[in-house]
Amino acid sequence: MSDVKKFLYVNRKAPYGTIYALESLEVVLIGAAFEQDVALAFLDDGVFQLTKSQETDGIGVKNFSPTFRALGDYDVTRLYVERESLEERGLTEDDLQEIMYEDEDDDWAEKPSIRVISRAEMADVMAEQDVILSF
Amino acid sequence: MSDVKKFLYVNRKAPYGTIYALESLEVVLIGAAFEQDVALAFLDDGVFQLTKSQETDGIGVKNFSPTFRALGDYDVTRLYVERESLEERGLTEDDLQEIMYEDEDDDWAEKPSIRVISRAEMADVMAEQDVILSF
Amino acid sequence: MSTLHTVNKSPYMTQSLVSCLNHCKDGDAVLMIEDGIYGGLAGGQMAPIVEEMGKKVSLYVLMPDMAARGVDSSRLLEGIEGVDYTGFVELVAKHDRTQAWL
Amino acid sequence: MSTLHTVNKSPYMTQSLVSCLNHCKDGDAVLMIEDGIYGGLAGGQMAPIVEEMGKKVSLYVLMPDMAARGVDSSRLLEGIEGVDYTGFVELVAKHDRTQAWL
Amino acid sequence: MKIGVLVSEGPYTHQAVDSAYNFVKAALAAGHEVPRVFFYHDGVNVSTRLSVPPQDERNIQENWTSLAKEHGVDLVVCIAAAQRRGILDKNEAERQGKDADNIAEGFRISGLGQLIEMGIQTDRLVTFGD
Amino acid sequence: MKIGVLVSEGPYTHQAVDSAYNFVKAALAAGHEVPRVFFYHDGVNVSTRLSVPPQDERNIQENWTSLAKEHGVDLVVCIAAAQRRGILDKNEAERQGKDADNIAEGFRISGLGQLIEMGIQTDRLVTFGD
Repeated sequence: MSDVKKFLYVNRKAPYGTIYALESLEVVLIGAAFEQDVALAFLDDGVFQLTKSQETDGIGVKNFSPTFRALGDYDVTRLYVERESLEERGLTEDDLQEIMYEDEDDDWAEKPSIRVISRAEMADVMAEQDVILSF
Repeated sequence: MSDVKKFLYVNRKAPYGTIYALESLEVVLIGAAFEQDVALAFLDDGVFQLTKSQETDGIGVKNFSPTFRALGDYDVTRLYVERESLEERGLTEDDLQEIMYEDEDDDWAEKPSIRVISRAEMADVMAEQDVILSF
Repeated sequence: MSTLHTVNKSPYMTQSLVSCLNHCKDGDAVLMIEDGIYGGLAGGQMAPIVEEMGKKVSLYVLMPDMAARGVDSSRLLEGIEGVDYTGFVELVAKHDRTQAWL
Repeated sequence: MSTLHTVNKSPYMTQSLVSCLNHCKDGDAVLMIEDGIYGGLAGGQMAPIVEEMGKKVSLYVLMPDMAARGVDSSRLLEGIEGVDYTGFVELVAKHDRTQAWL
Repeated sequence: MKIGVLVSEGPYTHQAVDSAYNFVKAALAAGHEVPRVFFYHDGVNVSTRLSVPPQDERNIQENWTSLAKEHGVDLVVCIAAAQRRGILDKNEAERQGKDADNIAEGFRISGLGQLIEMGIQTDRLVTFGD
Repeated sequence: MKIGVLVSEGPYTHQAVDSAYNFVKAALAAGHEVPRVFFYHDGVNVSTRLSVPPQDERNIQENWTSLAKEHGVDLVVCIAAAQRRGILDKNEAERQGKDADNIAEGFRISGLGQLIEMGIQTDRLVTFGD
């Protein structure tokens, strides 16, 4: 369809220190209803948003990390994570929570939403978008 | 006097991009009435606050840099500027505006308020304060 | 197809400019605005990095933001072009998308 | 006479932690809070820098902020001590002044 | 060309909203359309009519209100972000049981869908934030 | 020991005000005095009573108001910073010719002198900001 645009949500900030990560996710959830071609990018400190075992009771702030696991239900199935950003921070994919979606084109097979890609590939992803929203 | 405290206002941010530089100066002006021992520190991007020839008409924001030259009238006469912060940014003392005060203990001789000091000296200045306000 | 990237933070304080330059494609443009204009300063510690990383892109700086901060255009790295807000709008129109490195 | 320095920004994004460590005196303490806790991560690119620069000071990290961000204490650089808010208050009381590196 | 603008930081605190204002004026002067400016995060605080800046400073809210009036720019304030930060219009104040509202003329409160719609319907989206 | 606290960032947007709240509770629990918390820069926005956070999130303003009530902490909002950002009490609203005010119970608007005074009269000053 000609009026489907490619939207990329770029997340470069850590969670909780500022509200950008949470309010970015709120846009993604609302935006999902518009049936555009949606993907999320996590680079720089944005990769920290996806870490496992976040436990926010001690700071009195809502833990929004489980919401990422619901994205598949909204047909948001591509979460690009930059490998170099992980490595620079001493993280591996194992430090990230598992986020799955059911692929309707493949007999609803469960597949991982997180796709770890290189910095060069991230630049390619960015360069093919129509709209880039940065948080 | 025993109830005179040493106050240091630490400025590490550039002017205009955010309001911290301006609102820091507002605290300094009000604080001057309290007859404490006051000094200002400029390091990191804070050194950009003191550059000459700021001209803000093109961005529609008030130019507050002339206010620094009024500090002497409020008995605020020590503006410590970190040499390494200047050098890292390709600046020298000549790039900063001239800020003078009249020394009442020296027959009202005009003297420069800006004192360019080394990083190690800046650390010494910080370590001898009672109250440090960071902007 | 190309992108206009905007950077509004000083490279002496944050990683935004370096991260931006790390993700530029040939033919992209980078416009430094607000505190980002310090990325255009010749003679500073970041200058060689910006110069080297910026080789494949066109570098611009917003002149009203430079003037506000007392940075004369004679202090700019060679090859950086100054634009006003009208030039900013032209850059937005000329490139296919705009990406802000906040 | 000593200072408690607080750092609340990630050293992977800003210069705050490095600038703080550059201005510490022997016997000072540095407490990493909020996004600053990432400064305590072992294995990251900043780890050797923090380890080397932090030799003359005591390094602390606020555990509730670590937990919020999913960072287990086993991931911390050796020699960094975890504290809770009560420990934060004790550090404030113990040192003669507090300086925030914003 | 249709250009949409997103403002993500609050007035006076950050230059983003001033940059956005100068950009929008230049875009309109160059003959482009700016159908909508969307205010998100602390950007919603631009819309309070209770702001009283010093006499010798610009009045950010009034500048935007005038721009909306003269050029028909749709100034949309995100409802979710606004509620968190205490920005309400009359309807919202009543609905939430609050005894006052504070939104200025020329701004309207609506959902995040208006941001997505702006992305779909414009040729370019330019973000001013921190 | 007397500990003064300075809050420099706005609610929800930045964790600073949450950190300050947790710190003050811990300081009081440890037997210290926290005579005053001073709100400056966007910190003044903590004091609006018009905020309506989502049901499953903390209510930052109400938490501070309760703390002030229970422990007698003096919550001071900087008048100059508040005016720029649209935070007014009844008196200020009348004086400025505004048709509404928005400050919450437990907060009072006053001058920057109260920050300096806090620095003079307390043994430690702890800043939470950005």
